[in-house]
Amino acid sequence: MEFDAAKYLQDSQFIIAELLLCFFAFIILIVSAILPKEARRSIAWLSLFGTTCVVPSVAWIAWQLKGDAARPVFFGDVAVDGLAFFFKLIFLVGALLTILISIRYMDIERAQAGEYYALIMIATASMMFMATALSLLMIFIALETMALSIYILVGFLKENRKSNEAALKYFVLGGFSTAIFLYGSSLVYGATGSIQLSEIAVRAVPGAPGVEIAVLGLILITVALGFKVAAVPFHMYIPDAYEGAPTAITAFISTASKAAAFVVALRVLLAGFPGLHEYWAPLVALMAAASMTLGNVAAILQDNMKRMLAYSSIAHAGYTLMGVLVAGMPGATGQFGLKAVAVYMMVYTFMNIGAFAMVIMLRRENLVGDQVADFSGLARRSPLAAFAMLLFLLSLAGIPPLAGFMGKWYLFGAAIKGHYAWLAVLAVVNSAISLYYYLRVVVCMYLREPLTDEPYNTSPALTAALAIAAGMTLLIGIMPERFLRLASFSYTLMMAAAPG
Amino acid sequence: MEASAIVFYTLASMAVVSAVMVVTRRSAVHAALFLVLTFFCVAGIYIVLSAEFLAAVQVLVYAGGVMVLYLFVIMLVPLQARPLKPPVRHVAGSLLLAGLLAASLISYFWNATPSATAREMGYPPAGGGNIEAVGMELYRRYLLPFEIASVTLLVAMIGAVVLARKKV
Amino acid sequence: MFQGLLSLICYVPLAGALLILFFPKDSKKGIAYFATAVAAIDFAISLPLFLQWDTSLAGFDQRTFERFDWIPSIGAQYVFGLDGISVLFVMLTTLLGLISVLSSWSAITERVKEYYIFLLVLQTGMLGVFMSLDFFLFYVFWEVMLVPMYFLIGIWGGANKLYAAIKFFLYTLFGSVLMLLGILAVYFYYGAQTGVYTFDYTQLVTLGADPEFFELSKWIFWAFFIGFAIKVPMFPFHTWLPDAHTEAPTAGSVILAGVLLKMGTYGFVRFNLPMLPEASRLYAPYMLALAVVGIIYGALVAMVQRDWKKLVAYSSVSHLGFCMLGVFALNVNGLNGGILQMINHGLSTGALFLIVGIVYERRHTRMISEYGGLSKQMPVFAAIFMIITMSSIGLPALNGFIGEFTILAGAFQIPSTVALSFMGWSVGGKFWAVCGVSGIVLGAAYMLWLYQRTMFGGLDNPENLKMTDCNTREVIYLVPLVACCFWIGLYPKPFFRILEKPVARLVEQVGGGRTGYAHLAAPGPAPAPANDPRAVE
Amino acid sequence: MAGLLWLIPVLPALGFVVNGLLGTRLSKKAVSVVACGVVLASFVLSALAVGQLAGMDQGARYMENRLAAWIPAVDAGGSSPGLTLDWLFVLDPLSAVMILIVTGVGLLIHIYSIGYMWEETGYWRYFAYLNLFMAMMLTLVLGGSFAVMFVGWEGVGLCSYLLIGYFYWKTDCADAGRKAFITNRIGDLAFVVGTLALFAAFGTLEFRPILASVAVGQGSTFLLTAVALCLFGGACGKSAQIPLYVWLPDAMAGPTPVSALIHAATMVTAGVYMVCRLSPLFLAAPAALAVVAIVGAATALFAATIGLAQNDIKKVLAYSTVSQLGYMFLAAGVGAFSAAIFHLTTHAFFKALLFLGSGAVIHALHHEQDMLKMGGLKGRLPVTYKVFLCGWLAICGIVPFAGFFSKDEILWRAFVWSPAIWAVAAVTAVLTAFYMTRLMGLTFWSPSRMDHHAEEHLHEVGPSMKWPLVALAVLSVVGGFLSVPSALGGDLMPFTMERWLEPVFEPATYAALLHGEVGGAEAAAAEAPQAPHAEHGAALEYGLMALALVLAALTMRFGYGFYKDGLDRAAAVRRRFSAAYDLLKNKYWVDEIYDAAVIQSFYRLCRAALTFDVRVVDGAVHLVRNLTVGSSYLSVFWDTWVVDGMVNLTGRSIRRASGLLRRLQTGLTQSYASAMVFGLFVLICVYMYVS
Amino acid sequence: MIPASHIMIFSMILFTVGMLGVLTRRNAIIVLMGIELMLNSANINFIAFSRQLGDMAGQIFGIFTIVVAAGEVAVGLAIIIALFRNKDTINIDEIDIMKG
Repeated sequence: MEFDAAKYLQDSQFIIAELLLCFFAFIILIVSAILPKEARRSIAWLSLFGTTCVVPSVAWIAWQLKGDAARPVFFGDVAVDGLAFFFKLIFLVGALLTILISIRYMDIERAQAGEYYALIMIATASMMFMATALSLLMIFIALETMALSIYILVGFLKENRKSNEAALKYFVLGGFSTAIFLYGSSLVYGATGSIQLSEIAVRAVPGAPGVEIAVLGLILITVALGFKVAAVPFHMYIPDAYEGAPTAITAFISTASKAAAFVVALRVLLAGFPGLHEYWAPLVALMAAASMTLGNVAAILQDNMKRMLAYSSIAHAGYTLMGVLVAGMPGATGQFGLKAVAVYMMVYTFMNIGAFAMVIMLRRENLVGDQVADFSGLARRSPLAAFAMLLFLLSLAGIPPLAGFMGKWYLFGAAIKGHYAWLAVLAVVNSAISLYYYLRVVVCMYLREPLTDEPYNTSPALTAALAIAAGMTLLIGIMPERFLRLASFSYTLMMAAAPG
Repeated sequence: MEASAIVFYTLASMAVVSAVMVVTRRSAVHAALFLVLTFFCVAGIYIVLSAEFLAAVQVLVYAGGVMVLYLFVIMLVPLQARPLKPPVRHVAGSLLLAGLLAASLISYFWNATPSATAREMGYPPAGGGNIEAVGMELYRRYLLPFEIASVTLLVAMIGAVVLARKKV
Repeated sequence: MFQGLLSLICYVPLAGALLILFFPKDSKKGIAYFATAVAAIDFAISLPLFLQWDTSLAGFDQRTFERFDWIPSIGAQYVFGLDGISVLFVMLTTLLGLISVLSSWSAITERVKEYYIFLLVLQTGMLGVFMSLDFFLFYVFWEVMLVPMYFLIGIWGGANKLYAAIKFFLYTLFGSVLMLLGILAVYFYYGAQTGVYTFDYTQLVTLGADPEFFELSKWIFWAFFIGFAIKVPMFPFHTWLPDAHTEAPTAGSVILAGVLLKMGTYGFVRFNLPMLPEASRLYAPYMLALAVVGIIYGALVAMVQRDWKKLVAYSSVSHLGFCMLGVFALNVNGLNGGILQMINHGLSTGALFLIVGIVYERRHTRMISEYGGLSKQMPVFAAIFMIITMSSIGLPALNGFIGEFTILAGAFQIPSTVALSFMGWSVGGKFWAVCGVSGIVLGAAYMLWLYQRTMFGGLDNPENLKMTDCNTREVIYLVPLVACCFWIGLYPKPFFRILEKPVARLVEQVGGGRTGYAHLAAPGPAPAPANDPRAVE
Repeated sequence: MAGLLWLIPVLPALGFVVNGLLGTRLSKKAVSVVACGVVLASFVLSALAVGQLAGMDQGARYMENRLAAWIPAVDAGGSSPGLTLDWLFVLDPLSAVMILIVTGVGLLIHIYSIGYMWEETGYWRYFAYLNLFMAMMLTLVLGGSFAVMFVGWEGVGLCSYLLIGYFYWKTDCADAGRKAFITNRIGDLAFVVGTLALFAAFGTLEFRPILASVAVGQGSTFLLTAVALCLFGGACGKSAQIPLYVWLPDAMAGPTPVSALIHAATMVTAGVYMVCRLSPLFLAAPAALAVVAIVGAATALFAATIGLAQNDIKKVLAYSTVSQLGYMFLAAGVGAFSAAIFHLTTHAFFKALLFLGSGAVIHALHHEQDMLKMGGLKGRLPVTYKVFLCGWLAICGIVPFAGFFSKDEILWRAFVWSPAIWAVAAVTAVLTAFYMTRLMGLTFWSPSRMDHHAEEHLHEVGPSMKWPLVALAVLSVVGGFLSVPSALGGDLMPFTMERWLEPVFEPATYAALLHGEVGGAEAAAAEAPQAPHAEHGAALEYGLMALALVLAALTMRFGYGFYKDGLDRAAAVRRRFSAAYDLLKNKYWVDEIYDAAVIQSFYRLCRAALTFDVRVVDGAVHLVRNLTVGSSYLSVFWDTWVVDGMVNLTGRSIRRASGLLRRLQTGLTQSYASAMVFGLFVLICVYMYVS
Repeated sequence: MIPASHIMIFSMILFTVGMLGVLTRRNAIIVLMGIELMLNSANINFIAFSRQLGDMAGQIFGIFTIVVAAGEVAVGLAIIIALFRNKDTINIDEIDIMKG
């Protein structure tokens, strides 16, 4: 294989977003080492600035793609395609909103640090690599970089036992799943002789020699991905990790990180194992069914808001897996499924971060504020915030005309279109169940008297984040066309990109 | 049986035995030492499989770096303060679960087409020594992952610093 | 001439709600007056629809049509349009909307601002349901109104409001998500057949003539059925209704009974019959059986209620059973009567809830045993209540009779082949009608007993001595309803004229003929509807 | 004139509107003027209309006034007859008789009411209701289709309800009103079923087309019998026949003029009117007609026996009314429709008279209705006594009072039909004579049993009450000559009701309507069932007439002797036959039996339905919810038993499981890992199963 | 020569043993060691297949695995230290304040 430095540099333009993120992360690390403790807040704004700078570069890739079909770069390791582009946007949005809601929160937690923002940005960069990865190696290394960053972020509140505990649990189980992923990858490598998804796709077809081993590898990889997307029964760490992590990070991992996991799942299953759809489809269907049911059922009894949202995120992962399942089908059906996942991840990012932002708003100096009961009387004390939360909750429940409904519409539509009627029925029944616990929060907000009169924790950044999340939740619900067009980019998934 | 085979089986059985010791020794220090032994055995197997560079990395990184880290932490944390006895039943359950999994995997391997599993080992990749080959691949074909790996290590570094130091 | 009028009607309440946001919280009166003005304007601008309606149209009136692309990606459009059936419901909604706002002036004293906002948003949602001709849009409106209704019950409701509100929301949501699946199935089937992915009702409805659609349509029928039947509510999906009605504030009950329930029956008429004609015919015996059970069962349970509102709520179950009986008679009389009865029920049951509201406001109890002898204290109230009672039990010359009688005439035309067979026994044909007729006896029984227990007898409870008769405002909002009851009872011709052509076409679509079961005689696709240049097909 | 028929019912309705809306602001005088004025106008109008009708040829006496479409004809692609209803008013000889009775007797009772109700609260309300009743009753009789008739049919029911419950603050009044309405509704149920069955069969609800079709033999006998029975069911409700008669005696709780007008003269005869109106239909269903006759006879006898033992003066009259209505149905059942209508007419006169007379007594005694507390009024209330005497003679059937002619006509026709029925009718006549004589005796002849207070305030009726009484008394005396039987020379009279009504009851009349289509009036007439004409066996008829007369006279004489001196003899008899007396006194316990058998079981059914609703239907919903929430606990179970149980395997985990039942997750990292391994294992198994 | 299946079974045994360590040991550090064992077993596979296929990718993968494993150990041990500071234990059984 010839190495052409010029081409290498030329290819680098497609990872400029990742590079920029890493660059700003380094700058932040350096600056935070220099700056006095009191001035650390300004680092947050720096990171915000940096992340914002990245947005045009991602848009630039989209512009690049316009006249050109999707293409693989870096020896076929990195994809430049619509799927990657769209998910990169999601990660960026997730990161931006996370930084916005972090600033005041980290003050309250007394954990303001440059490393925090740097890690968020590095994690974002790794997610972007995940979204573009076309080989098992790239997936592995990017996944691990992201995972390591997140372990640290989850445990960032060192003085907080819950944070420690969450970090350890997340880490141990994450390591466990990494090992499983790696073992699976090695089997796939052995059976197909390649770590490039495109080549695996060619060789991992029913009847090919050694395909059983490839399937075993696939199952192991599926387990690891199931862990990352929080699918039952690999979900167990989710409630604890979500509860213990700093709330802003919970928002981040429940949206951006989950989206990254889904995009990897799409890449692996669609680009790597399209030929084995008949084998992995039942597994994914099973996981989807189990996740949505268990997630919703378990959420009913939760009193802790973060835990409830954690279980709800398990349920949402279940819904989204329906999309993954259908995405593996040929033709227009598959495209529909793919778009469903993309749309859902987009809307989920806004509404879920919005919901967590509300939890942050309730975090006061001497009040943890993550119980459902803490929402009592919100409507009376802050009607706008309550209304925003109402939007998020109803959107999560899939009530039109909010963004969540568009997402659900696509997912249910995918299930129907893919002839998974039983799954669709289960999903709609589940989404009715989910309303039950979302309404508990609504009841608290609108029908109960406030518990304390301690002022809410608000800051311009948090307000902005809430406004953006609420606005988008509403906008995507009412005027979804533009966003759907954007999501249509994800059609151009490189199904079997040859190494370039 | 060839010499390499004899070496392989010997090292493999040693590795398995010491791995079992790792997970059964009560003392963390003992466990760490057996872990080193396992790593050495695995490194030997790498050599048998003509991956000399990897064997070196294995020894350097694991036996050198990782082990020291482990031992540091073990010393830092007064482990013996409390007896850490795994409950027998728990172990039995885990054994059962692992056994089930292993059985399913083994049955898998038996059932799988021979071509994938029973193939004889081939020859080392052509072109110079192993180190050179690895180097060429790593710094040309796999340059991007390599760069990312540097970020990975940076993250690990930040993590170690942030989490292990006392105050923010 | 109606260009843009529908959107205007639909969004005036929403705009009003947004404006109310800017009112200071304490100006309770100002908010109430403003909301009333908004509702009145809405009613006023919807009047031309009814007054200038072209009764010669069988399809949708192109003058009312509004069509824009909304979400081209999925083929969802913003389509508003009315035909003779929906225009009546729009009128009912704007009228009851105005009345319910009027009825809230003194009933609501807490969180006034939010209250009127929710009430007005609710109205937008309901109007949207009746106006939209795009399935997607329809579903959006269908769900949108759940939320304000939930709050109306949950915040301003009675003692058990939370339970009732959640039950209402969950129950109806459960139905509507299943309906969503049905919608999706129709959408994808049509897309696969024609290559055009659209939610446009006027296109999707042509599936009714597609013989291959039958197998799938059987499933879709049940998906729609659950969605609509819960809303109607048909036995045995009715249990949310007594709770919701009982706990809701007066205006909420009025809207709930008057309009919300009609959305279910409207759904059957609008979607199930023309789009799934064969399935509708196939399952008609089951629908008829449930309708008849609902009629009798609702009445029986109403008989022994101790709670005034609950009694009225159960009477709704019974009355809506009549509507369903008419609709699934699948003939001209049945459908005419069924649709008219929906309007009638909206008027008379709406009025009944207002009546309960008037006494509730004075005494804060709904227990029938607390009242008695009110006639003496409140003669005007007693007279209006009597008229509405008579309307509700179907006294001739009042609206209830016209509806019920037409329904029963239709039900008597159901051929004997429309029957349920069980172990060699076959029940059907006129049996449904005869069972339905028994409802009018039972209706008289519980309504008169209610009237007697509350209005007659001695004024034994000293609390009741303090009761005052209806004030002017109360009379003002009750009188239009009473007038409408007489109007429909004595001269329903305008309504029948509006319904005539659409219903005739509906019967044709569903399988036509005198009995609605022409397929039994001569199988074959329904003939293409006549070309009417002004009607949008 | 035909074009103004609608005014006949609308005028009283106008009175209702005026009095109803403005009643509180008008003086009592104004209210009376309005109320009586509209009825008078209506009466005049009716008279004019009937006069015009009489001027027509005998076979062509028919006027119709199609006012407007009610439920318009709807286009249904040409193939389907939608329900079409017009506001159609029809005047023919039958409705002519009825409107004259209704407006005439109604006018008298309105005038009577002025005096009777003057002191009551809600005077205007009373007259408003009464006017509304007139409107509805006139709609009923003028209605040319089932639907219009049904408007009146239900409307009079409503007015009856309102007027019975006029003293709504008295529980028994309110109860009685509701009982009346609901019992009527049960009849209406049958009525509506019959009506709609006719609609389903013939596609229309107008009388003439339906009767014409029936007259030419369309419609299966089964259908017609079923329909006729259903319609008769409706008549049973309205006209208080077995088994639905129970409401009428209770209805006496209303003001007495109301009882006279609604529950004696007019409304309760609506059933008889309806059966007669549909005579061709009933003639085409002989079985149904036989049922009518038998039910009528049974009711007549049954009610008469109950009347023997009642002490409430109005109750006696009420049972008498039920009995007389039975007579009318008996007449209709044996095919003597004109006799039925004739008896209806005379009954309207004398029963209204009797009720108003009893009203005068009650008024005089300050609302005392118990005859045991009356007596000796003969001298104290001379006018009342005299008019009462007329009524008594009329109802007992003494020559030449009204009752004699109508009753004998019925007895004779019954005998022709079946001597057994005649026997029942004759016994009834004897019983009627006895209980009426008992009433007279207890009220007027026997020594006074009034308390001191009542006696002091005793007063004779005022003019507004007196003159209506006198007018009715006159009518009771001479009313019989409206239809003198042929045997007594009726053919020589210029007018007999039988001749007047003949075309209405002749199926051929209707068959002729269709002759264009069916071909030839003769053919039609030949096909049509014939109205039975009794053969005149003159000697037998005279014999029966004399027998009935003698029996009645003897009974009256006996009764006079029995009661003239007080209650001692009656008490002796009562002691002797106490069981029978109790049975009659308690009206055979029918109310109680109904209550136990029907009403209580109905309520049980209702309560069962409620329980079912709460427990089963709603319970199912709750069950689903509980299952969901429960399975939320169950997932603890899954985690602790399956996941942890895999790890811990034994009893310890079982003990822990119960402790952990409320916990979703163990919180232990390693059980999470176990779950993952387990999941992996499951996935592999699934794959193996799939492949 | 050694059959590939033998190496696979060997690696699988190592994997299982490592997994057992993760599942059974209460000492968080030893749990970490278990994970290391599992990672190593995967590596053995990669090397073996690399040799068998005559393809360098496997070896490269192996190198990256070692790098990542090293990073994980660093982070993992840091987490354990932080936890120990707060809770005075590294017994993984006692780390269960969040559950349910």
